[in-house]
Order: sequence, then C-alpha cells, then structure tokens
Amino acid sequence: MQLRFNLTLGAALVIAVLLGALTAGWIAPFDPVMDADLMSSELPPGGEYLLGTDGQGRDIWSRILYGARVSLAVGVISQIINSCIGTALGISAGYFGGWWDDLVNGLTNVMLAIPSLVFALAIMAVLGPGLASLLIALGLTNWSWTCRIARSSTLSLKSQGFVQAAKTAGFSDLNIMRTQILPNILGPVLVIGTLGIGTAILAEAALSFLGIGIKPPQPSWGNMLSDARELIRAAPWAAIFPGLAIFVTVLGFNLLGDGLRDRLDPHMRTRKA
Amino acid sequence: MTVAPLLEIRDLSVHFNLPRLTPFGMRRILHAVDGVDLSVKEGECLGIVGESGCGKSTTALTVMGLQEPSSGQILYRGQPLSGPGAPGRKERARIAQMVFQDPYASLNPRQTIGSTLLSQLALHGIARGSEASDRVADMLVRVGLSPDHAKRYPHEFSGGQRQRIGIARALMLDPEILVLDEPVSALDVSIQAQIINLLMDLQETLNLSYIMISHDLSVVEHVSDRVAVMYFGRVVELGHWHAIFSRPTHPYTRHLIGSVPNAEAVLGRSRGVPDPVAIPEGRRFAPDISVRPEAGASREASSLVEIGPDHFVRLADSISSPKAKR
Amino acid sequence: MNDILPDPVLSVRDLQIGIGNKLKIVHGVSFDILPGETYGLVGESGSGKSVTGLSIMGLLKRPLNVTGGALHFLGHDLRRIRPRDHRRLRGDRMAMVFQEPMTALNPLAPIGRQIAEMFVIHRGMDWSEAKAKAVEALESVRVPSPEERARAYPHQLSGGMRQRVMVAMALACRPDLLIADEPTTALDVTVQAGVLELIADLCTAEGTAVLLISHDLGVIANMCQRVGVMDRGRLVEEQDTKALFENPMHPYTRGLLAARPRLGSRVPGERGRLIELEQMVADEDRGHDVPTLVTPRGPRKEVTA
Amino acid sequence: QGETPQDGGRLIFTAGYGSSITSLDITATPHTQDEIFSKAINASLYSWDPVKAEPVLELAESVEKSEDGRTYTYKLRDATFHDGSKLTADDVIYSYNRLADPEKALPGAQQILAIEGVEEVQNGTADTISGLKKIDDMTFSITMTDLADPGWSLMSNFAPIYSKDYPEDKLASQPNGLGPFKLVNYVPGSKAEYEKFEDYYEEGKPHLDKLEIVMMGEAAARDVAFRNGEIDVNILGPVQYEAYGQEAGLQDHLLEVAEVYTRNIGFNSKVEAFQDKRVRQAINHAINSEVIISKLLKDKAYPAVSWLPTSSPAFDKEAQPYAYDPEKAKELLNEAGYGDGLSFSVTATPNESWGVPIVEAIIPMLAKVGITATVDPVEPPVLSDKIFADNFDAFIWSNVSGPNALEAMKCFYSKTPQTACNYVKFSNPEFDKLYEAAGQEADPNKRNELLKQANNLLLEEAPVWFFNYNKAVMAYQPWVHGLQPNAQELAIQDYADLWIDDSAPESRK
Amino acid sequence: MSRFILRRVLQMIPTILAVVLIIFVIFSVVPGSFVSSLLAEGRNVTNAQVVSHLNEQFGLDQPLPVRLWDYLSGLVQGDLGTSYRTREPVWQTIAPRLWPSIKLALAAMVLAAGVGIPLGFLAALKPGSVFDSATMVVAVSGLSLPEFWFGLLLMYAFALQLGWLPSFGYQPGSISHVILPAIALGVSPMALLARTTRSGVLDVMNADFVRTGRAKGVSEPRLVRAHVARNVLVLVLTTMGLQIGALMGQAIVIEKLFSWPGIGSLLVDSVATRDIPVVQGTVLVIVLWFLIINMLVDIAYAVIDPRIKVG
Ligand SMILES: Nc1ncnc2c1ncn2[C@@H]1O[C@H](COP(=O)(O)OP(=O)(O)OP(=O)(O)O)[C@@H](O)[C@H]1O
Ligand SMILES: Nc1ncnc2c1ncn2[C@@H]1O[C@H](COP(=O)(O)OP(=O)(O)OP(=O)(O)O)[C@@H](O)[C@H]1O
Ligand SMILES: [Mg+2]
Ligand SMILES: [Mg+2]
Repeated sequence: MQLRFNLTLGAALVIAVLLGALTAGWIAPFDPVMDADLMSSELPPGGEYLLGTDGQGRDIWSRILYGARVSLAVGVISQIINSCIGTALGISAGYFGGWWDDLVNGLTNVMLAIPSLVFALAIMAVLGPGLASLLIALGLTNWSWTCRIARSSTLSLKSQGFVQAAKTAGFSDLNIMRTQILPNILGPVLVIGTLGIGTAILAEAALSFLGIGIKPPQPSWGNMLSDARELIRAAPWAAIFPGLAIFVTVLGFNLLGDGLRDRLDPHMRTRKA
Repeated sequence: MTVAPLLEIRDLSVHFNLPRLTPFGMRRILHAVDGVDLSVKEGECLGIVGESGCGKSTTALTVMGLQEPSSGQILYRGQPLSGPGAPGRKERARIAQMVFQDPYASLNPRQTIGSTLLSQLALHGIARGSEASDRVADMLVRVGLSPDHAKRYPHEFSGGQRQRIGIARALMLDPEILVLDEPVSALDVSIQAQIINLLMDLQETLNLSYIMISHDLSVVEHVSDRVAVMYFGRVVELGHWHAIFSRPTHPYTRHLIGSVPNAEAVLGRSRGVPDPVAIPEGRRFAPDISVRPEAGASREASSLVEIGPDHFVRLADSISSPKAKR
Repeated sequence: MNDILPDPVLSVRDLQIGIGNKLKIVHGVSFDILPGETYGLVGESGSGKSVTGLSIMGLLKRPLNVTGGALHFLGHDLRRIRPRDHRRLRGDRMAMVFQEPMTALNPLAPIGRQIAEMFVIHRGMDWSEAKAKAVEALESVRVPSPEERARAYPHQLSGGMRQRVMVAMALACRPDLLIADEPTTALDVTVQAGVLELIADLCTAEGTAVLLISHDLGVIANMCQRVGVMDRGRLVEEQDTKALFENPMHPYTRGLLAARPRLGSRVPGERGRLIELEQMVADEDRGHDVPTLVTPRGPRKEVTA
Repeated sequence: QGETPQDGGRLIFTAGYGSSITSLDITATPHTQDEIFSKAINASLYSWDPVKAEPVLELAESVEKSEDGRTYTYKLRDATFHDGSKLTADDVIYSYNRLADPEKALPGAQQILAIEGVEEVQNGTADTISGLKKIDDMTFSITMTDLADPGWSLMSNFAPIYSKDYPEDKLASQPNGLGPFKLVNYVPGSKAEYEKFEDYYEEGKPHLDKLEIVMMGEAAARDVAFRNGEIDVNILGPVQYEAYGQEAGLQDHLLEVAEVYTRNIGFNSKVEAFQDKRVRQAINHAINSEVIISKLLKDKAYPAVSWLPTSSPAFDKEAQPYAYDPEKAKELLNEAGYGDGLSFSVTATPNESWGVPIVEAIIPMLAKVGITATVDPVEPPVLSDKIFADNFDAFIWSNVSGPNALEAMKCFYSKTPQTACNYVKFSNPEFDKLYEAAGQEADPNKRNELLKQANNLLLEEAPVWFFNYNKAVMAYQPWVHGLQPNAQELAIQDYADLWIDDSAPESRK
Repeated sequence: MSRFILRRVLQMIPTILAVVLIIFVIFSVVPGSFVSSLLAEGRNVTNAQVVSHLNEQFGLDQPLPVRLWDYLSGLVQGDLGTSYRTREPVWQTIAPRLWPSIKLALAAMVLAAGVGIPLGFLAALKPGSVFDSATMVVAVSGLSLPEFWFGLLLMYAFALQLGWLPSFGYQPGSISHVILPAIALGVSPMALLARTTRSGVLDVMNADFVRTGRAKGVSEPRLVRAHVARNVLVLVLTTMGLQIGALMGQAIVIEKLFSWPGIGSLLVDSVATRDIPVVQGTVLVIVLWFLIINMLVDIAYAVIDPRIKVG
C-alpha cells in the first residue's frame, strides 16, 4: 500500500518537474536572465510575479522553471555517466575477477573514502564553473555504489545456469556481459541511479553554496539558493522556493527510487501480496 | 580396435585456493577433484553419484570448459579440449552442452525463450530468419512444448517446462555430448518422470552421449549405462550399473545405496532404516568435510582395481577407513 | 491389539486455508493423528502440505489464514484459543522441525542457548539449569561431545548436525505432537537416514505423535503408520502405509507411486520408460472437491513408552 | 560617545572575512582577516588616526626630519612587550630587517620598500638595511628613498615591531607584542581569546578585561549571532545594512564610514575595443550605477566619481560622475564603430558587492546598448592569477585607493607593471607627466592639486568602469563604546579604546 | 586480533597512496596558486621578490614528479609537509581541528542512530501502518534536504526565534553548541539508518530462524529482543560504519555555516588558498578516518557475528 503510494507520488513529482523544465520556454512569464529590473527587486510573491522576485529583480518562478532544466540535466546526465562507469567497471570486475577485480575494488574503495564533495570541488576548481564541468565533476565522482552493486550482482549471476549456458553456447565474454548480465542488473542500477540523481542535485546546490557551480546568470536551483542566502530574512521567498524546488525534486527521485526498489525486489513483492 | 572414446577425462584435478585464515597463515588448497579418470563412449550414459561436495559438479564444469583444470586433461576423440591447440569456445559449443540443475536460474529472465534459442543459431550461423524460427519451433515440439511458447518469458513456465526449455537450449547446437548436472532433483516426483523419459527418448533418437550427475541413486540406476561413484574428489567405484547396484563393493557405495529410503524394501518390516552395517565406520555422524588436507600420502597407494568385468573399485579406500584418510 | 482407538492428539476437520475469502489454498482437509502415531503427508510441491502444518502451529504468515474448519489439539480448540495460549502450547506441547537446517537456527546464538531457551520459556528454569538440560538434549540426539557442541554456533556444524539440533530443540519439552516439514530434503541421503532414524527412535520412546510432511514416498514408507495424500489443496486419500503402497485407491496416488523411479526396479538389459503421472490421472480429474478416500486404521502396534 | 570610559568586562568582536586566519604572525600574511587579530597584540611605529585621517606616531614620542627631508630620527617611548622585555631601537631595526630578509619571504616586506637599502637586502647584495641607524637605545633614524612621509607605510599593521629576543618560531603560536591585549587562547578556525595587558604603554588602557574575536565568514550566520546577542559587533553586508537600518533598536547602533576602496571593472587594453576611449565611456554611461548601488548594495556604497575616494585630499568636489545615459552610450559606440555589437567577458569572484552578482546586474543593462557581456566566474586566487597573466577581457575587483593618494594613482602610471597594480595596462603620457610631477612635489597642497588633475583625467579617460567607493558599516550592541570610523578598514579597531557599559549582559561582565 | 589490524593497516597503504596521487595530480592542475591567493584581496600588493622567494621556498618551482616524490618520502617518515599558509608543519595545523570534527561527527551519528534506528524498528514492526508510512516519508525527506538550507532554517528557528541554542561556534566541552550542527549534519544518515533498519528488520522477521523462534513459543517481544535485534544490528552496522566514515567529509558545508573549526572548514579554506600540503593532509585524515571506522566496524562484526573470523 505504502509502497505503491511512494512510487506514484515519486513519479508524479518527477514528471511534474520534468514537464516544468520542458515547457519552461512557454510557461515561464519572463526571461530568466534578461528580464532583470532592479527597480522591482525583492518583490514578495503575488501579482505579476507569481513567486516574487530575487535580489536582481528577476522572476523567481521563471528562474525556477528554467533552473529545473539545469538541475535535472545535472542530476540525470551526471548520474547516467556515473551509472555507465559504475556498471561497466562493476560488471567487468565481477565477471573477470583476478587482478582487474582487485584494481576496480581498490579504486571503488578510494572513491568511497574520498568524500565526493571534495572530489567534485577539486574537479570544479580545475575545469572552472559551468554545466559541462559540473557534469564531469559529478559524473566522475559518484559511481562507487553502482559499481559495488553491479559487481556483487554480477558475481552471483556469473555462476547461474543461464550465464554458464551462454558461455558453453560459445558467446563471447563481451556479448555475455551485454546480453545476459547487463539486463539482469539494470534494476538495481536503475534504483541506485534514481537515488543518485537526487544526490547530484543536492551536490550541485552544495557546490554553488561554495561558489563553484553553474555559471551565473544562468539559473540553477543551487545558485538561486546560494544567491538568496543573504536574503533569507529580507526576501525569504527567494530562498524558500528554490529550496523547496530542490527538496520536492529530490524527494520525488528518492520516492521513485524507493518504489522501484520495492518493485524490483522480489522479497518486497511477496511481502506486499 | 582402439578407437579413442568420445570423451575422456584423464587424471583430472581441480584445486581451489581458499582464503588464508591469517595474513601469513598457511595456504589452503581445496582438492575438489583429485585425479579423476573417466570416459564416455558414443551413445553411452555415464552416471556419476556421490555425496554433496564430492566434486561432481566441478568435474562437469571442467568438461564444459567452465572451470580450468589444475592438472589433467579432457580429450574429445583423442584431441585435448583445453590447453594449446584446443578448440575455441565456439567450436567447443558444438561438442558438448549442459543442462543445469536449477531450472529457475538456468534461463535468462529477461529474454524470451525464442530469443534465447535463436541467438545461439545466429551466433553459430546455423540458420537465419524463418528457417531459424522453424528450427526453434521444431525443437520446442521435440521437448514436449508448443511452438508458441517461444514468445514467452521464463517466469511464465513451470519448473518442469523450464527444464524442458533448458534441454532444448542444450540441444539447439546439435552437440554430441550432454552433461546433465542434477537435471531432475529440483523437480517434483511426478515431473521427474517426464523429464527422465524425455532425456531417454532424446538420447535414442539423437544418438547422444550423456554424463548424468545426480545424488538420487534411483534416477541414476534408471538411466545410466555405467556408473561412477565419487567420494572426496575421487572415483571410488566404477562399473556397469548393474554391477554397481547389485554388487556394491566399496564401503561408501554400500553405505550410499543402503541409505536410500526404499519403500518396497521396508514395507515388509515395520520401520526400516538402512542397514547400519553398510555405514562405514566413523561416517555415521561425521561433520561435513569441505576442506581436507592434501590426500597426498594415500594417493599413490590407492588405485582403481578391476574386480569384475568393467567393474573397478579403489582399493586403498576400501582398506583404509575414511577416518584415517582425514 | 484393540479396535478402540485412543483419542487423537490432533484432529483436523474440514480445514480451509485461504487468502482472505477469495483465494482458497487448502480445501477442507480432515485427518486425525493418534498418540504415538507417525502420520505422513505426501503430495506435490504446492499441494498445501506446509501451510497445513503451519496452521496447526498457528504460524501462518499474514495474507494466509484459516478460513474454516476445526483444529483440535489435546482438547484445545486451536481456532478459538487465545494467541497467547497457543504460543504457550508451541514448543511445549507441539513442536516443529523445518526443512532448511541452514537457516532455521539463529546464526548469532550458540546452539546450547537456543535449546536452553525452550526450558526457560516453558519450564521457567534459569539459564544455567536450562543450559545443563540443553546439553542433555544434545546428548539424546547423539551429538558427540555435547558440552562442547552446546557452545558452538550453527555455522560451525554440518547440515546433518544442525538438523539434529533442531530435533533436540523440538523434542526438548517432550511435546505430544511433532510436526516435521521435509526435515531431511536438504540433506545428503546418507545423512538423511541418520536423522530420520533419530526422529523415529525418539518419538517411539516418548510416544510422541509425528506429522511427517514429505514428498519422498520412500521416506514416508520408512517412517509412517498412516499416510495422507494431498493434491491441489485437498486430501485425496488416507490409508495405512502398507495399504496405501499395496492398494492405492485414488488415481493420483497411483500415479505418484508409479512415476517414481525405484531403486532396484530396473531389469538388466532394458531401460524402460517411467510411467508419467498424466498417464494415470487426467488433469481434469484433479482439483475437485470430492470426499477423501479413507480406509480404517489397521491393527495398531502397542505404543511402549 | 563623549562619556567616560568604564573599565572591565568582556567584548566579543568578529572577524568576518573568513572562517579561519592564516597566521598569528602578521608579517607572514597580507590578509585583513589576520590583521583583525594582530591588532590586539601588536603595535607599529606609526598608527592611523581615523579622525585626523593621517598617520600619527605610535611607538615613538617624537620625530625629527633632516634637511634633505629623507632622514627621520625617532625617539622611542617607554613600552613593554608581553614577555616583559622593554622596547629598544634594536627591536625596531630587527623587525624591519626581518621583514626585508628574502629568505623569509614575508608579505609584510611591501610596507618598508621605501626605506633605503631594503632593495639591496632583498636582492641579497646587503645583509642589513643601510637606511636604519641606531643612535642610542631609545633613538634611531630611518632614511627613505623618496620624500613621502614614512608614516603612510610604517603605520601598517603588517609591519609591527617585534622583540628581537623573542624566538621566531613562537611568533605564530604564542605571539609577543606591544599591543593592548595578550593572547591566552587560540582555537584555529574558531576564535582567539585575549586578556588585558597590564603593562600596556598607554596609561589607563585598555579598558576591557577580556577580548574575544570569533571567525565567522557567513554573513547570515553572523546576523543570527548578532541578533541573538552572541557577538558584540558585526560587519554588515548590504542586506543586513538595509535591514538594520530599518529596525528600531538596531538602527541607532550603526557605524558607517567611506572606506578607501574603489570598486571597478577594469578594461584590459589588450582588447581592441577597450583601446577606444569612447567605448570605455560608453560602458560607463550604459550602466545605471545608482540603481545597482541602491538595489543590490542597499546603498551601502557611494557612487564612484573617479578613482580617488571622496575622502582623499586630491578628490575634486566639482567633478561629476558619468550619468546613466544609454542613448549617449549608443552614440559613443556608434562613433567608435561598435554600433552593431561588442562582446566581452568579465572575470569575477563570487563577492556579493564587487563580484558575480554585480556583473549579473549589468548584463541586461549592457544588452540594451548592444553589448554582450558574460561572466567568467573564478575563485579569488584565480582572479589575480588571470590578471597577472593578462588572461582576461575585463575584471571586477575592489582596489585600495587611499589613503595615500600618490600611491593610489601609481596604479595608472604607465611604468607600473601589470603585476604591481596597473592591471589594465593604462598608458597615457599626459597622466604620466602629472603623476611624475606629483611625485617630485614636496608641498602637499601642490601635490594634491596635481593629483586632482590626474584624477580628473582618469575620469575622462575611463580606464575602468567607476562603480563605487565602499561604505563600510558596523553594527554594535548598545553597550559597546569607543569604536572609530576607520576609513582604511572599518573592521580594524583600536581595541585599547573599546569599553562596555553597565547595560551589557551578564556574559560580558 | 592484532594481526587482523596489522593486515588491515597494510591494506590501507595502496588506498592512501592512490588518494595522495589523485589529490596531488588534481591540485597540480588546479588554476591559481597559494601565492596568487595572497594577492586576492586587492588590497596589499605583494612585491615580486617575495613572490618568487615564496615559490622557491615551497618548492613550487620544482616539477610535479619531484614534488610528489618529496612528499611521499616525507609521508613515509610521518611528515605531512609544511603548510604554505601558516608555515607550520601540516600536522600542527590539522591537530587542533581533529577533536571538533570528531565531536561533530560522533554527535551527528549519536543523533542519527539514536533516532533513526528506533524509528526504523518501530516502523518495521507494523509494516504498512500509518506510522510506518509517515516514518518513511520523513526519512526520505531527510535525504532530500539541501543541508546548508536546512542548517540555516535550524539556525533561524532554534537560535533566533526560540533562542534555545547558540547559533554558531565551538566551545570545548559544551554540548549546546554542537546540537544544531549535529542535527543539520545528522538528518541524512538518520534517514538512511531509519530505512536500512526498517528493511533490515523486515528481512530478519522473515528469516527462517524467526519462524523457528515462534515455533518454540517465544513471545514476540522476546523474539525481537533476543533474536531479531542482534541480527538487525549486523545489517545496520555496515550502513552506520559507512555513514560515520563519510561524515567528516560531509561536514564541509555545515562546518562553514556554523563556524565550526573542524577538518571540513579547514579543507575548504585550504582549497581556497591553494594550501596544497594542508589539502593533502586533511583529505588524508578524512580518508584515514573512513578507513579506521570501517575497520572498527569489521571488528565489531566479528564480536557480534561468530560467523566472521578476525585474526
Ligand atoms: N569456485 C569455488 N571456489 C572454492 N571452492 C569451490 C568452488 N567451487 C566448488 N568448490 C568446492 O569444491 C567442492 C566440490 O564442489 P562440487 O560443486 O563439485 O560438488 P558436488 O559434488 O557437485 O556437490 P553437490 O551435490 O552439493 O552439488 C566443494 O567442497 C565446494 O565447496
Ligand atoms: N504467503 C503466501 N501467499 C500466497 N500464497 C501462498 C503463500 N504461502 C503459500 N502459498 C501458496 O499455498 C500453496 C501451498 O503451499 P505449501 O507451501 O503449503 O506447499 P507444499 O505442499 O508445502 O509444497 P512444497 O513441497 O513445495 O513445500 C502454494 O500454492 C503456495 O503458492
Ligand atoms: Mg553439484
Ligand atoms: Mg512445503
């Protein structure tokens, strides 16, 4: 009961945000960058400006809509990169074992031990702010969980009949990893990925807080929040709404991930029935 | 005439390195298979029985090339199947195929049965397009399913049906040898019979050779031409099925046969538990022995001795008790 | 020998188990188990053997529940009894041994303690006393050096040994009924023999009634005086063991008996096909509510305590 | 604040420029954040008098200037270091020699460059500074390379007087100085606690028994702490300035000062468009500085007229800032040949008052006259790196422009390298002439006149966008007294003068 | 046991080497140098002499491999190098930050475990109930908060509006100062722990041995206490270990917000000023903390779970 509720709510939130991002060009009443009239800065919500304006006099609602593009792009794309890296490393390590497995394992431990924020911070410092840098910084630093899961799932799949059968049928290792193993670990990878999207969105916000995120004046929820932290008393809406946007979106992805996990985990399924 | 047997397992050993108990502790080696010699003739069914962990599956996996032997050889018509000059994975696939124990884990849950079967044909360039689908349909019919089952996913089948699919998959490439690792032990009695019958029918029509592994003696007795009894990684008795079951010689074989709860045998008695005499000394409540020290010393001494026509028994073991061996 | 049967330890009448009222899993199963009797329940996988056993113990998991019928155990109506009182019966008067000895024991507690817990719960002993009793219990299931073993953890024991521990635990309080659900299917044949022998010996000695659930007719033949055959949630036939094997009445039973490869049944020089279940009983003949085919109990051997 | 100071109590000061300090040895760091801590412990030869707006003698009782106006003879006052030793001429000579030592590479060396012989020491051609002479224990002389008043640089808190006998390796952990407070506890990354130095050289000072300086880089956190009464002073950002200015109870306790910083966008003359004066003027016209100042900076700044701040004696009160006039800007751009577009990027740090947010605000304004500006956001150390490497189109920064006007104008002298402070590589013969003349002029009035002309020339030439002069604002709790409007840097206060009255809460007693 | 520790310590070496290498390489290409950070304020102009002397002093004029080699050979002798900023040994710069960091991490964990585990337990005992759903939604929410935003809200609510707690800073020995940052830092591990515990309990309650316990007649409360709890602990321990291990690194933003003098804010400051030896040192400390905590978890495992052999 609760589980289906999670999934539905999560999916609804994510779809809403996605729609907002996609239709920003049509539904946003203002340009997020150029429609900045300092004379109308820090206006409270209501009237012409649905959610008020920020310190630069820009429409918060429009910026949140456009910011959704950035936040979603950062979350989804960086997590896709993570998932690809983690899955590729995890499957190959689990499948081949030996020194390669040891190496990947060691690398995973290193990645787990170094806080990913520190890593991202360093990479951002090297590449400079911007969407591309963020994608790389967050895409290279958060794959260890995916890798672990992929590896352990591969280890258990490896000895299962159908993988062995594919081997004896003469399929190449690459083919087996692609057609036999990959489809079977996609579930957990997807779950971790969904949760990771939330993490990445939060990481973008944290990096922006530390002053290295998306290049302003491009709106992202992280830099909106970071811009508004001084305004939290004077114009609380400028901080509250982007904060809520992040919260709701991350919540959506987390619920979705949770729901998917329960869906994909046969254990949970029987329990529910 | 000394034609090389279809398949020969020569002095096969498989060792596993176990993790050390302490960082600088002794290396621990598990001798899962320890000098096994076996052969399979064309059209023959070789049964392998033995207790859990005695190395039956490992032997089978080595035959299939899924496990590297530590020493020894697998020969196919006199040609080595491993080492330099051995055929590649693809060629090997046409020689031997395997049916796995667990019908649930042996099919990729994300692939339809049809695509599982078709992909093999495509890989080996056997057939394409409608010809391939026809072959798949044929094969499904042959194992007692219907052609439109090809569109279904494994979870839509019962255990027995899945095992049929497993067999179909193994037969798709027309192998000469089928290795059956506990093909029926996960199935219900009623379904077991169907599968056993199917296997026997196929063997006859396709002139297949089987290596059939099972811990269920009655199944092995029913299907095999010759039977090998394994104990702790070695063959302790080998012979024609009738010889093994009517004149078990090695104490372990006797114990094994004596342990089978046999309805007919006991119905005369009120409550029959196997003949305790057949239980070798010290084995009665012995813990599982998963790791045992190298059986080096007794190795040379022990050897298979022919005690009847085509009936071999390992002498050293019949003399020394298993306890001493540990 | 007398024809007056003692009061059954357990009496199951028209037992219905289902999920809510919609999905029925067990359709009106009835049988009695007499004191000291070993009653076998055979049938295919999914025929409802385990849920029947669990319903007696009151251990059905959530969506499943008893939807009808009556369960009487030593004068208690198990359907009306308070959960608390049912719990008190469990372990004390009725006990159960499960199939998987690997997972049925708490991996984090020494086995001695797990057995001793029985005495603490049901006999109100303190732990030291209970532990001494646990060692005795281990000894009774012929575990060598029981004192030492009592301190061992489950993972340190072999499968057979663990199953002995389970038996010791189940029989610790000398229950009136032991339910053994496939107690040996996970074990090697050679080990299986020992465990079965043990259960038989101990229960005979104590006069404990046993409900033995198995799909292995060989095991049933070896152990039971009376056998019930289940098929698709129904008890199709119930007879004394010997009678059942000699003269199965229900086509399903006949199929079951015929389909099984029997050791020593093969004749040299041939390799006949096995008889398949379908040849004996058509699918449409199964799964209907028909009265159970029962023959009366034959002469009983005296139960000697 | 004309009442009589009371003695005793504890004051909690804040250092808001970061969440840590670099070193307690102030000679090893150039950061204002560290200066806030050092000021309690150390004293320099001169100090800045915020009221008179000029350097005054601090550790010396008297000074005599020589005939040629380059040698100064000082008589030291009676002062004691925290470790009990007495201040002598040797300490001064030691301190300056130490600063000049190339091995030590102390940023504080910048402050004594005008003393004769420092350059030789830095180059390794001399061991000691030839311009320093001990006359007796309490008397010494300094010879300068130019005619400027040595007080301008020797008042720097980055060039304090240390005791020659004190072990150098303890300077960073247990500093020893002549200042009014002794360090008793230092929690790196958190705070420093001081207690009154009984032997302080000024009679009756300091007033406070205890001083605590906490490091709080986050303005929002500082705001909460101040309102909560957890800290006694708070350097305000624009947002708090606006809020405090409107709140009863808070608005009466604000200290404002026009600091000597000029915020600007420097146009790199390597960019072709920026070589044209009209383009630079156009940008100055295109941006509505006033609205930015009022909206983003909440009026916590004064519109910049030219480079020198209003407090400078060389500031021309008649001069008019660039008017906001987009039409004029378009015209100028047309004339210059950039009528149909021009684009450049502004390298900026995240600073709220002279960083990315300002550039964000000018982007739409410049867009209206056809200029496409973008931001190149960087971290602070990267800004200076990029500038020194000449790797930028334009930058936005806040640069010191006083109180020494001559020093400030040097940044547009064509011979000043880009790495010194001529970041835009400004080169104008007319300006150079005025600047050189001012340097030669001994009469302060005449010098100021020349500098005024130079400053007006800068206004006309517009080598930068003149944004604003900083208005520094400090909020203080009602019980705090003795704060001075220090135009150099408001956060630097003479702690010896601070005192708290009876209305202070229990925790401050 | 000591052998186990020895082995684990030896196993850490490659990890540590990799960390050193990665940080070294990354920061060698990071734009901006320590020296340029001195000039960033736009206030004092430091003269070229000093700049080049500084570069020389810190070996910044040496090629990367030489610097790396020097660093590694120092590291082997336990020398973390000298901070550019403070010109003191790195260890002296880090040492006073350690205890505040550990204190914050532990406080956050005590909070996370103290609230998260019981919540997860209670939720799992009544799966599907309103309490369960509510707990899990709250838990997921805890994972979805931007932490500095949450920290700021906490600060406003508890320090300013309610005035219950100090808003910032660190007082040795003071509990009240640690509460707000610990809450801000602890929400996400708390949420994770609540979830892990819940699914752990559900798993264990489904385990065969629990059914055995019921068949023995063990009452539910006793079952949970004597059989379930310990087994759940084994499951939860990994999550806890990883969380405590990661907390020191995660505290960066919170430490900055609450002016907490820990490793995290030192790290940010050092990155901002390009004080590379201190960056190296702090990252090493964070990594070591992670490794040591996880080693302790392994030892704890061995104590709780007899199946695991240590030694
Ligand atoms: N990959 C492996 N690594 C280490 N030990 C292994 C490995 N595979 C098998 N073993 C061990 O080798 C021994 C033989 O295993 P094998 O699976 O061949 O036994 P089996 O006779 O098939 O038993 P069962 O009847 O239980 O299937 C066992 O003790 C097993 O634990
Ligand atoms: N929790 C459950 N939810 C839904 N159906 C269940 C549940 N538990 C058991 N069943 C169904 O009840 C039926 C009887 O199950 P049961 O476990 O009693 O069979 P069994 O005779 O013991 O079989 P096996 O020999 O495989 O143990 C099966 O069809 C099974 O699918
Ligand atoms: Mg096997
Ligand atoms: Mg069952």
